[in-house]
Amino acid sequence: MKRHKDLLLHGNEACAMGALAAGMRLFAGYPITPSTEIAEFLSVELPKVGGTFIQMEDEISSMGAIIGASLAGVKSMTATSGPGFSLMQENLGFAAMAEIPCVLVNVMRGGPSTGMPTRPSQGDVMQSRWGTHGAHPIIVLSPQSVLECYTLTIHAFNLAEKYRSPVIMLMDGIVGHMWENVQLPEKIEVIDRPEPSVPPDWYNPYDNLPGGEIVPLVPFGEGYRYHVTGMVHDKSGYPTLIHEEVEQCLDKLIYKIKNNLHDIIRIEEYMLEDADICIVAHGSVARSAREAVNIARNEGLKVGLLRPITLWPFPRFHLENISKKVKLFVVPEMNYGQVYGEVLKSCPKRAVRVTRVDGELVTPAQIMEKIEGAAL
Amino acid sequence: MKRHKDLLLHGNEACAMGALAAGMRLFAGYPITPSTEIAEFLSVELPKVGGTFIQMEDEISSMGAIIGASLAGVKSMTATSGPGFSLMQENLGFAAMAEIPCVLVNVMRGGPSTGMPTRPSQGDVMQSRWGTHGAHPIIVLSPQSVLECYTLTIHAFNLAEKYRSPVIMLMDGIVGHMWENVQLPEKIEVIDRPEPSVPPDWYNPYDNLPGGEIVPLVPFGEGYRYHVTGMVHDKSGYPTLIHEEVEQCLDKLIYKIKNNLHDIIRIEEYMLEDADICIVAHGSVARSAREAVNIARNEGLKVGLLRPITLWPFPRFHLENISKKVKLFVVPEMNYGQVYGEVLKSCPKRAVRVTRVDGELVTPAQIMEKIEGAAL
Amino acid sequence: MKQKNDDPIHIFSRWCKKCGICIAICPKNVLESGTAGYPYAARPKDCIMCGLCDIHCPDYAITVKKNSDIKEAEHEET
Amino acid sequence: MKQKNDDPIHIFSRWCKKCGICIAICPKNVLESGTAGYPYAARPKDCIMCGLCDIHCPDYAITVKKNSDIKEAEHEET
Amino acid sequence: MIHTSETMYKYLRPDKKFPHVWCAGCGIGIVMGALVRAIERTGFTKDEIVLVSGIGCSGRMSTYLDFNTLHTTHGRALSFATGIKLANPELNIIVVMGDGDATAIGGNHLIHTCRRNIDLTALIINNNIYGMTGGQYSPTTPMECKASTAQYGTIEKPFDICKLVEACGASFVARSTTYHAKMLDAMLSRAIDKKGFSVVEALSQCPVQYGRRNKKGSAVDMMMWYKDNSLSNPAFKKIPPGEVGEQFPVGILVDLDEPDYLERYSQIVKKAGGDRL
Amino acid sequence: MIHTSETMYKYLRPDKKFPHVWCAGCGIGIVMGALVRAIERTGFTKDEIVLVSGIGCSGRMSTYLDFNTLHTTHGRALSFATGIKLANPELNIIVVMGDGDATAIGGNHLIHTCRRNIDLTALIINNNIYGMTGGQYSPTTPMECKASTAQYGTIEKPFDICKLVEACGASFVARSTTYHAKMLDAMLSRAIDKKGFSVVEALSQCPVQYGRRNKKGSAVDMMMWYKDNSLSNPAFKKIPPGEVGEQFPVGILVDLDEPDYLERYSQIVKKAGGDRL
Amino acid sequence: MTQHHLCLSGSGGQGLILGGALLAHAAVRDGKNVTMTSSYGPEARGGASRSNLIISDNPIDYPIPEKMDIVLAMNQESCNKFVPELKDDGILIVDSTLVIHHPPIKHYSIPFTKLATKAGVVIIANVIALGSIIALTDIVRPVSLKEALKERMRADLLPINEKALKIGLREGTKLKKNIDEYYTY
Amino acid sequence: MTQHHLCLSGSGGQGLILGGALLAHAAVRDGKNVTMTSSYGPEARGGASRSNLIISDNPIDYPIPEKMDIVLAMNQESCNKFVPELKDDGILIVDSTLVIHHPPIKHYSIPFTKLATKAGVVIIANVIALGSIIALTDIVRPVSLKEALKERMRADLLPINEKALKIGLREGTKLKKNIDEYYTY
Ligand SMILES: Cc1ncc(C[n+]2csc(CCOP(=O)(O)OP(=O)(O)O)c2C)c(N)n1
Ligand SMILES: Cc1ncc(C[n+]2csc(CCOP(=O)(O)OP(=O)(O)O)c2C)c(N)n1
Ligand code: SF4
Ligand code: SF4
Ligand code: SF4
Ligand code: SF4
Repeated sequence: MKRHKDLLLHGNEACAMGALAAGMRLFAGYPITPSTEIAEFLSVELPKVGGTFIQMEDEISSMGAIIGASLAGVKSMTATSGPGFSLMQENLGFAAMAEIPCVLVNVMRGGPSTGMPTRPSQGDVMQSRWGTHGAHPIIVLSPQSVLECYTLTIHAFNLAEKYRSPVIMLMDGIVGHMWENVQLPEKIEVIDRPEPSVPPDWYNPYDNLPGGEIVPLVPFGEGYRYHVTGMVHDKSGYPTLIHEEVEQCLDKLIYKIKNNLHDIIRIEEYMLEDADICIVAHGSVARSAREAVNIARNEGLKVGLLRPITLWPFPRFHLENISKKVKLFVVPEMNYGQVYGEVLKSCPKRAVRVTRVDGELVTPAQIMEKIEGAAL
Repeated sequence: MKRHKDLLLHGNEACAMGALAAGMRLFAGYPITPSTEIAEFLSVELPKVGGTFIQMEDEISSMGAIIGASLAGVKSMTATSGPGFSLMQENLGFAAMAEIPCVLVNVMRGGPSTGMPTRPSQGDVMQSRWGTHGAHPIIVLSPQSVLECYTLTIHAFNLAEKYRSPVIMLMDGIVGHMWENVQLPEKIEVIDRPEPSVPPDWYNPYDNLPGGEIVPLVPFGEGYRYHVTGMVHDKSGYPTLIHEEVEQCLDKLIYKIKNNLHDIIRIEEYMLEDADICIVAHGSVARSAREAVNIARNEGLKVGLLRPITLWPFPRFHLENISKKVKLFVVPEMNYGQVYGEVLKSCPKRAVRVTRVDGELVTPAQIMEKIEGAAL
Repeated sequence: MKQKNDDPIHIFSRWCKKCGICIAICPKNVLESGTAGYPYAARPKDCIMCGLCDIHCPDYAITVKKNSDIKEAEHEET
Repeated sequence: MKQKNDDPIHIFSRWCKKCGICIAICPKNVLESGTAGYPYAARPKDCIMCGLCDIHCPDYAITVKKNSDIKEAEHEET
Repeated sequence: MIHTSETMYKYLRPDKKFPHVWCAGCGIGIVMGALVRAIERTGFTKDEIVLVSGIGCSGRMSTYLDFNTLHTTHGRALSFATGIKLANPELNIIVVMGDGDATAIGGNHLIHTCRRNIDLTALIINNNIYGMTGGQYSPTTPMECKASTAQYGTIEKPFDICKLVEACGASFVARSTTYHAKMLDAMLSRAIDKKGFSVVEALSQCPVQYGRRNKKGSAVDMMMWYKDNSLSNPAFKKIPPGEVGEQFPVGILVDLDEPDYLERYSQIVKKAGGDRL
Repeated sequence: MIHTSETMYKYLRPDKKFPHVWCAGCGIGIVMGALVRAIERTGFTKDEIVLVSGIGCSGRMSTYLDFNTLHTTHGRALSFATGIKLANPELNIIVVMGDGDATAIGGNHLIHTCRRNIDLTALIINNNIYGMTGGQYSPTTPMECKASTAQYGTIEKPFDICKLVEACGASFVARSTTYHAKMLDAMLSRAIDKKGFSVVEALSQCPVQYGRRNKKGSAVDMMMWYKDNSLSNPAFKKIPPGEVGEQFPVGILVDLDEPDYLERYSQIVKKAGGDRL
Repeated sequence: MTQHHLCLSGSGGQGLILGGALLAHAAVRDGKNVTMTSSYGPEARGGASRSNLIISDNPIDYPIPEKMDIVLAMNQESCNKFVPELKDDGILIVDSTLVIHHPPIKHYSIPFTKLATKAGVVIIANVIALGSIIALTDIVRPVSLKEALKERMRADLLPINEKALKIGLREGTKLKKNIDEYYTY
Repeated sequence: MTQHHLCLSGSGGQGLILGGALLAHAAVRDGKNVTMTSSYGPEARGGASRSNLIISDNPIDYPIPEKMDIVLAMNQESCNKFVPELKDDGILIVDSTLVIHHPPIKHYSIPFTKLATKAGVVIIANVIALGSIIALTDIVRPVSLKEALKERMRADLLPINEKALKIGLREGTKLKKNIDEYYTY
């Protein structure tokens, strides 16, 4: 490894660079610690590539603006933290319902409420899944390093376009605010919005295509006039209350994710082959966990790590497979146990949690304590 | 039963009447279907009792205003539906963090997004728990009838005052918009804010008292000057980043609920003594479920019903107890399976769901289908 | 409610909601309310083709035109 | 930076952030910046007790008063 | 003369949604007619027009017209529209909002869009009430009116929408009414052609939720009230204050020449050495 | 003369939070001094005062003063304050907000509080920037200024806060600066005594996030700039438009006599036959 | 039979929700259990607005009637739409003023709207219909509906509505007696 | 030893975050793995702002240094606060201009601020300190730090910072050689 070719990047900066690499050309946001560097970086860089940076009056309008931009055919993004994420929930639900690709970065800080703005947390894991009313499926990614802030942001845009869905980059405050050496990949895959395969008159933006194929979203202004609404709609986009159409509209949101779990879900396994104990951890906590695995292995304990990179949809089936082999799950988090709740759904009797909410990263020692406690 | 003494009430009206009976004297809200009748009713009735009705510019300010009113010593409430509930999440988190009693009514309509404004749903169950950033514990009640719209609203205010917490009345659109005969209880229990037990200089509004006793919230203006913030705070209310104080502040939010589960959680059991199959249902769906139980019993099937009246904290321990006796849980809901997810945490292998999202109530027949399918 | 084919006023009653605006707005008192409440041209000869009923009908249920009308209009406006 | 007890100007340097506003705002040029950057009354005799430094100090680190001052002030203001 | 109904048939979406959802006599249909005439006059093709609307009776307009249409969340139409415009400056964007949509929940977006001078056309249909949700008072309901949440009469000073947006910096501000339907389409075509943020307030009767409760008579009576109380702006300005009563000015109230946001942004791109698509 | 520092010691909370969090030379401390002098002058006891603040550097003020204090969510201070006032009209409520807090995310609450004329005193500390989050431009940052999100200069017309609230119906509007600290306390005590919604805009230097980036010099230089560019309102009005440049008026700009919301609401209670506590 | 399932339907302005509430109220006065749900919002403005009632001697669990014992259709659209919900032996009652195409099933036709117009105001057609339903089905006692009117109606509107009730009762009774005259297939 | 844990601390305006980034950047140029976290926000305005670094030959998992090999304290408050994080054999380096009370442990004192003022501007004290750290510990190569300066500094500020680096290196080297002169307990 020629590390001296590496760049030294800040997590937020890497995320913004990833967005640019993915072709994001409109950013709308409202400053909030600890996400602000993303906006600051892009306010400088977007004009250089002819893109648009706009600082909106609040988070609600930021979310609205990126949906609008995406409808006009431009990849768009916003970035925020907890309080702003709460405010974006209504429009986030709109994006999900109307199937508008876009990326929302939430750099998590200590909550609830104003909480601890400068302290990291993983407190918004459940909110990222359930924060809007009348829940909808969503894709949420969790990077563990500055490099992943870059690569997963690109991935987020790809998933957004591929599945016509908002995608959330859920970064904990450590990953977002860390500096780290990274070697940017030389080749990246960028998925752009596909061309429609039918002429305007045949176009139904919300059609249920056979085999679950997803209808390409044609940008406004290209001759495919159609209607977009947050109401339950039929295949052409008009509001409907007809039972079958309602079900089709809502089921499709579920199935476009569910039918593609293999493509959407990314996980990392570390030393799990022969493990008795499986740590489940994501984001910066996964780094503590990996260190804990190493320590444990040194002590002769058979410990491994499952790292959900895709947090939602949650890799339940991976977990269930692993649960057939391991005796215990240890779930360390910078919250009171949110991923832990998901683990419970697979293995209620064999999971313990390690929680930390004081604004510091869970340490390997804390994890080891639980492991050693269990191993006895 | 002398039913002809009954009143014929609309669910929303009963909720508003319950609030008045509980001593609510300030309502701030923003109209939204299907909750608006609550505001309309109170705009007429509150002035009659010298209370305040104000229609705010949006849901964010409505939630802000009721928190302010409560701090000034007046029981306060707002009512909304999905889109408004999403907008209230940030300030709801503030109320939880600053421990301000207040009641928020969400009459659920079909979602996500604008969805189906005039169609009922139970789509906000998980949002009511996890909708704000940096999750916090919360109390959520679900009435099944117009009578309960009245009685549980009173209960909601009592819990709010007792536990210094926002309480959510999560009504599905059926219960909220149904007319039904009700016999209002002649005597009701109303818990008012207790007087402080210490003089001003000794008062710490966020103290951790021995035995988990909750410090009374003294209204602004009564000589107990203190600071209220949404930031993580020490016992006197000032922002802090000291690890132990942070933990105390956040842990207390959890423990004041957790230590009082027996008092907070209400459930109803129906024909569960000898049941093989337990239906878990709340709100109007519980009525379908009760009818299904009756049908099933007629067919000789041993089916019973567990109805969580308190949705959050979820009655997990009741469920676990029942799970020792029954073979299967059937969870019908007007969503894709939110309570179902909670049931999974106790009994992942023995739960099935009945979902309905087209804006109609789950029918007893739908539930029976699952029961009969399982019974074979 | 019958309309002769050469009447300039065409009423599409499937869309009409019987609000009465056209009747009230007509400066020449051409329209009247029929028995089921639908407007009809009681005095079509008086029509001066001002189009006020047309542009004020909230439901686009009333059209004022002669055959040659549309082309003229385009000329006039552009 | 020493202050005589009869100086009307009292500087509480623990709170002072050395912004220099008091020095600039004094119409009589009474204050000066000391070696560590803290202001001190270089010409206390010139002080006319206008209090401008006092009300413009963002950190409440400077007080202008004589012994009898507070009572007089109260009289003046109410 | 553009024939509304004839013209309408060119622009209405060809499906079974007619007659539309609006109540008998509701002014929104008249406003929609004026909008279509205005667009027809500007000569833009359907593909070049984007119609963004909020939520409310007025907001339903986007469903009916054969443009690129977007029915947003309540109050947020201008935010979505801002995103569209910045992403594709070629598109002509018309934003239809109710008074509640634009000035209650959406008030902040309105004032900031004015300030930024984003090149959009806002059509605010002011019926003095929340129509869709059943007649609650809005920020434009006059004092002492009845509403479903103001059975004893309203006690809040209403906004003068035109004054508000003027104070916030809108480039073009005009007001018309459903009675002045022709003037309305003239104002709208001016507004659409205008570079910069334009606001057209269309006073529109809601006979059902506002009129009935406030004994304003039929839809026709309400339109006649508009006729009787409106004045041209110069005439209005001559009325001594104190004698204004219920009268209000119609016509163009503001028409400024200022660079719009995108023009200024292109300077930024230049400074940064970038190339704007 | 009220001695600020002496007076401050009576009102500052007796704990170890001093010196306060604001940067050296930051004007917020001067404004806080003026506020305390104003309150001292009104004669209200500490218990009768409620200080509500938003989030930002300015918002931190509520932590320091020994009143009933409430540090709300960003932009929402006026909503919380409205609830307090309506629940207990006896309390005197002062709402401290930054310019971003009050006019960006909180803009809607500001304009509606004006419209309703709720009897609150809003103190808007305008430092032309988002201080707390590190110097992003705010709705009051002048054109072509630099900010951490506007390295190429801002392109949005700033709000004139006083004009905005005047247009929305505030009862009392005044402006002062940290240079005019004495005038500021006079304005504030007038505002607190005023029945109805009062807004006092305090121009306040942020030498760190705004000044440094825009080469405005030291805190002292920035205050001198206030001195040099401010005029009394009558004097300001005499300047021919076009020659205004950077000058701005200070002093009382609006002072109306109108019933406030609660006065009107008590009429409602009477109509309903109720009894107001 | 202890449970009656009813549907009152018509167009938005015809007062079917108030009608349902009156009927429900009367049923409560009779000591019955009642649930009523109804359509609302902009959908209810158009041609097919409805109230659904269950009136029962026993507590009501599932609150939505599924197969109707009685359907009242006050206009054509709702007649078309809701007739399929009728039980095989259910009773269809139509406003013959506005329902022109009779569905090919047993039904009672009464010109409620015409009767209302004749009585002075069209808006009381709903109460006339209630009167007829009661007369035809005995679902609630007339005196209870009268009480309901008293308790729910604005005082100035009470007399005309009481008159409407009377007309409805009379027409219903007539029909019940002269079944051949009205009862059509 | 493959991992170095460092803490650069001082007050808000002293440029410790930039300092950390420069050091990290230099380490990357040396082919090392680096993580750096730092305090920010209003808390970092006051007396105790910090950057924490790990510099390592191997990939870094847990990214937060726990026990420090090196603590740089540029003012008294941070000295008091962060010394407890030092390893038993860790190296404390203090700015003797501003750190008056020496903690009772081994440490190097260098008057960074005074040196900076003498060199022309106080703000280069951070880079002087970096120079000395490098000279004392060999944690990164001086040439790499020079590169880092070039890549991260605005061109007009480069010369003065290069000068600062030189001063720092010189002072550090002096100290290393004349250990008795500076090395105090
Ligand atoms: C966040 C949110 N709050 C409330 C509503 C409910 N709602 C729908 S339309 C509307 C107001 C309609 O009034 P207006 O904007 O004046 O339009 P109109 O219907 O009168 O044309 C309201 C409050 C909503 N859909 N979303
Ligand atoms: C909902 C939300 N969005 C954003 C923030 C982040 N934030 C905190 S203070 C602030 C702005 C501060 O600027 P201003 O209100 O002008 O006050 P100042 O700090 O300049 O006094 C922002 C954007 C937040 N706390 N909450
Ligand atoms: S204006 Fe239109 S809807 Fe109204 S009556 Fe005339 S034709 Fe019918
Ligand atoms: S104004 Fe205050 S803080 Fe500034 S130098 Fe003078 S005493 Fe110190
Ligand atoms: S409620 Fe009012 S605004 Fe809405 S459609 Fe009916 S008349 Fe028009
Ligand atoms: S950042 Fe600006 S506003 Fe905030 S404390 Fe510092 S100088 Fe004051």
